Amino acid sequence: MNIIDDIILHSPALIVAIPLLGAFLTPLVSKINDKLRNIFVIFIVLFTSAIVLLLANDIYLVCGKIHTYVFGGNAPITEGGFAIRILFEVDGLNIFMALIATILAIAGVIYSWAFMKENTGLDKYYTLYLLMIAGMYGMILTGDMFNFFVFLEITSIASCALIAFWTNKGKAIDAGFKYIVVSATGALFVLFAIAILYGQYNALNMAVLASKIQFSFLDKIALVILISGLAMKAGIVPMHMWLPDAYGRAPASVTLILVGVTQASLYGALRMIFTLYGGKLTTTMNQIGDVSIDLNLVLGIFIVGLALLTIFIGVLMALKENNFKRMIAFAAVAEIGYMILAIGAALTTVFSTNDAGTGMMALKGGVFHILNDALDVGLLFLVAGAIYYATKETSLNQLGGLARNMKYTTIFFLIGLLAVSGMPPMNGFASKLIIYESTYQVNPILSIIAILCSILLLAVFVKVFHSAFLGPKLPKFDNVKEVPKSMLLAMGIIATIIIFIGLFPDMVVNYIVQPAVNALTNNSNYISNVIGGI
Amino acid sequence: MIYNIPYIAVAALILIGLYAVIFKRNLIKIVIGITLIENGVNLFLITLAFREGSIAPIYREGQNQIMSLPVPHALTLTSIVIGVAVLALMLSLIIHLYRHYNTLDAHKIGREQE
Amino acid sequence: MSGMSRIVKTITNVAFPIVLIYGLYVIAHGHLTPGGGFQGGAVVASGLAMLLVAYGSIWVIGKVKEKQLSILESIGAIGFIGLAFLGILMVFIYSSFQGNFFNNFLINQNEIPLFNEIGAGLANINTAGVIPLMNFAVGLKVIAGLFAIVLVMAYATRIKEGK
Amino acid sequence: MIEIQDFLRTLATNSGFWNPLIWGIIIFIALLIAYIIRGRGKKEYKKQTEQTKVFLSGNPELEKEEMHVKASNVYWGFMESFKWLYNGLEKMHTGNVSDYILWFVIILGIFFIILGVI
Repeated sequence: MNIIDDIILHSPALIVAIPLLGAFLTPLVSKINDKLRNIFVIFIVLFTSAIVLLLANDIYLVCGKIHTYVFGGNAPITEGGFAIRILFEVDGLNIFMALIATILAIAGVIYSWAFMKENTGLDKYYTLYLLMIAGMYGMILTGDMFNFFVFLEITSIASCALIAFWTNKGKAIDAGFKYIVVSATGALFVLFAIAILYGQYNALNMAVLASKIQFSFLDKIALVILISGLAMKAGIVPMHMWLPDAYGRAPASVTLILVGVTQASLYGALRMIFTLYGGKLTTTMNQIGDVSIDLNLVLGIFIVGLALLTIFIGVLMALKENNFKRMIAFAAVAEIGYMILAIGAALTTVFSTNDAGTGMMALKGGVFHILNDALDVGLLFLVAGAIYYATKETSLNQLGGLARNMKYTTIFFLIGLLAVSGMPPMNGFASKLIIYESTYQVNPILSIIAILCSILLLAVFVKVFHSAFLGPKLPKFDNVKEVPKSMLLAMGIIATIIIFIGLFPDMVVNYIVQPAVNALTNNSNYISNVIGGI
Repeated sequence: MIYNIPYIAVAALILIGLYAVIFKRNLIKIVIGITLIENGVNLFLITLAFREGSIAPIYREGQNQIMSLPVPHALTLTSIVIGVAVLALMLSLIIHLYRHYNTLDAHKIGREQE
Repeated sequence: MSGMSRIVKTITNVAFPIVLIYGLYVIAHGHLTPGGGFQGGAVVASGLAMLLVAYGSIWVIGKVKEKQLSILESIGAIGFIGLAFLGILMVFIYSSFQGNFFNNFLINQNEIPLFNEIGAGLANINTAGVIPLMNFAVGLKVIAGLFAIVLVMAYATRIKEGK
Repeated sequence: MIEIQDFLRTLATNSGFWNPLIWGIIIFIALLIAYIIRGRGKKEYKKQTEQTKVFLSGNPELEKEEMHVKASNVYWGFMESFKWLYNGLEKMHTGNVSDYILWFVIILGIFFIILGVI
């Protein structure tokens, strides 16, 4: 019992440190045996997941609990009043994102076993894979601005190397190069914004910064740069173009984690808006007649505009695309649009006195959709990878009649199709319903466009289903076999969770999403947990 | 006034870097642009640390002078380390790209055609 | 690439030990003077790169394999994280000690009072607890990592010439 | 902890609700009706006779490869009618890394103008 308590106490550090340690042990282990290395990597990921679950249980047990962990000391603030120690602060939103990351990591590492079997250089693959997972956890759990930047860069370096893993293909290397240029630029601008904030307030800690922030002119610049940089990493139109390249060319198991990394960047943007600038969101920026224009209104309208663009362009490009993985990548862009549509709609209403319920509901839908999107898009990418594994073919024009040979893969694709296009009873429907209804109350046009694009999204995947799985059995695919068991297991894990969330949406919303939304809207709790008595 | 010159240099470095990334077609020049942006940001961090008449932040017993802030120095160092990793990765990718396409022109490499 | 002329090789022979010792000095004094694991490691790695340029990659690859370097790099990283983990695990060794991850467990304790002289002298290695050890680990990792990068890049150019 | 009735609760949105259980019952009834209607269909259908053969207005059956509708032909009419839009989108997606950063700088500028002016 005592050791469990100890693990929970140190869990935020262990969640990041164990994959990191595992990453550097992997080259040594793979000297012994290849199979042993695979088992070792899976063990590391499962162990980390167990710690995440323990921490989640600990946090959800008490309403509004925040687990703070300080590195190298016990108090977050040193004697002189400087908050320079790195600290991890885990509240409802952090643990929500960590749960998503956990699901993706488990599925990805199990999938890799068979999917990457025929490749060489697998020790480096697994090292980078664990490094990427560690970086993702770090981005999600950290409570320190500079630490966030460091993990952002760790994740981008590891994922760039993994995108370009198939170095015999020129396009894969090209995609990796584009990804590293985009993410390096984005991350450097984020660092610039962090430096601006540090120069003003002498603090890097998010909670301390949030308590001190004044919303001066320099803070405005910092806000602009932070949101733009993180939006680029999250793949929001018109900064989404790296995303189809990277998603389309990476191995499918890597794409799965990349989805998680994109979500983590989106989480970063949310944290910056709602926690860091949370106290100043209702600042009046201008007065036109009787109407006072607050910061949240400006931000909300801007984000809603970007969201509509994102949904629209993502869906239209997906409709045209004939490469399987690039098409799913464009659909993923559209899905991100749904999230930020809900978040933007929430920003416009959640702080007003008479309409706060709508805002809360929209926020709930948006946060819930982060979970659903990660699962749905992840499952579709895994299916695309399975088809690539079986047929060595990425273009939809060459595929056909695969349902006759690959039964289970077809079923998983059907589940993903229904989920991603928001059909009942899958999980996508529950979150999209919330988004439609809440945005309808903000402005009917928003929800009409959202529903229309959702229909188009269904059309996109019906096309895939028709051209890849249905149709007569093609002679060249006569001896295509069902993919190995480990890939089926990975797809099965995600599909099971999708169906579970689809059947019991209220429970998930109540137990997991609600704490996350509470953590977003209530930033004073986040601040007081660190600053405490001072 | 003299203390503002570093900030001007920071802005200049970042803008030149952005210019190189956006308007240059050679991949190596794009990489140089990113390095310039990085150096601009690092210079900004270092400039923030400086206080007038301060010494290097090395702790000794019985010494009571103003020190410049050590935290931004640590941040800059971390940023430089990350920069080295990114630079190495980008250059090695360029080697691979050159092997596949026999050119370094960004316009001839890009574009997915399916 | 092949080696360079005799003049370059001779000068490299003279300069390489100096660069090496300077780099190790920077690593060892990381907690006292500006410097540390990364900077010293970079100095040593640049010395090795000089060797690579002077003698050519074929000669160097005959001496050092990239796999050995990657093992060294892993050992450096494991050392760093292991020292950080010891901050937690020390609680099992002396029970009065309750620490967090990355805790400086050598400083301010009475079990081994060797490491308690903070700021006593400019040349002592025992004045910062666990930090010098971490510097060594980082230095090892940086030397191995940077040298591996340079070596692999040199090797890549050789393949291109061969085509 | 999680209780058994949590599994059955309705997800209440502000103006509507969603309960998979009710949906399941309704879809079951719908499937039942569909099955009854299907049962009233023609009885003289026989397998493995001329009735199951593909009928293409008297034309001979094509090769398997050519029978399949390719992915790029599926929404041909839609693409054709929105050609103006797709041409613009095509121009936007140059696949050139400089343009990616250019879009980032443009968004940065627009956002800054919005926040700075208002």
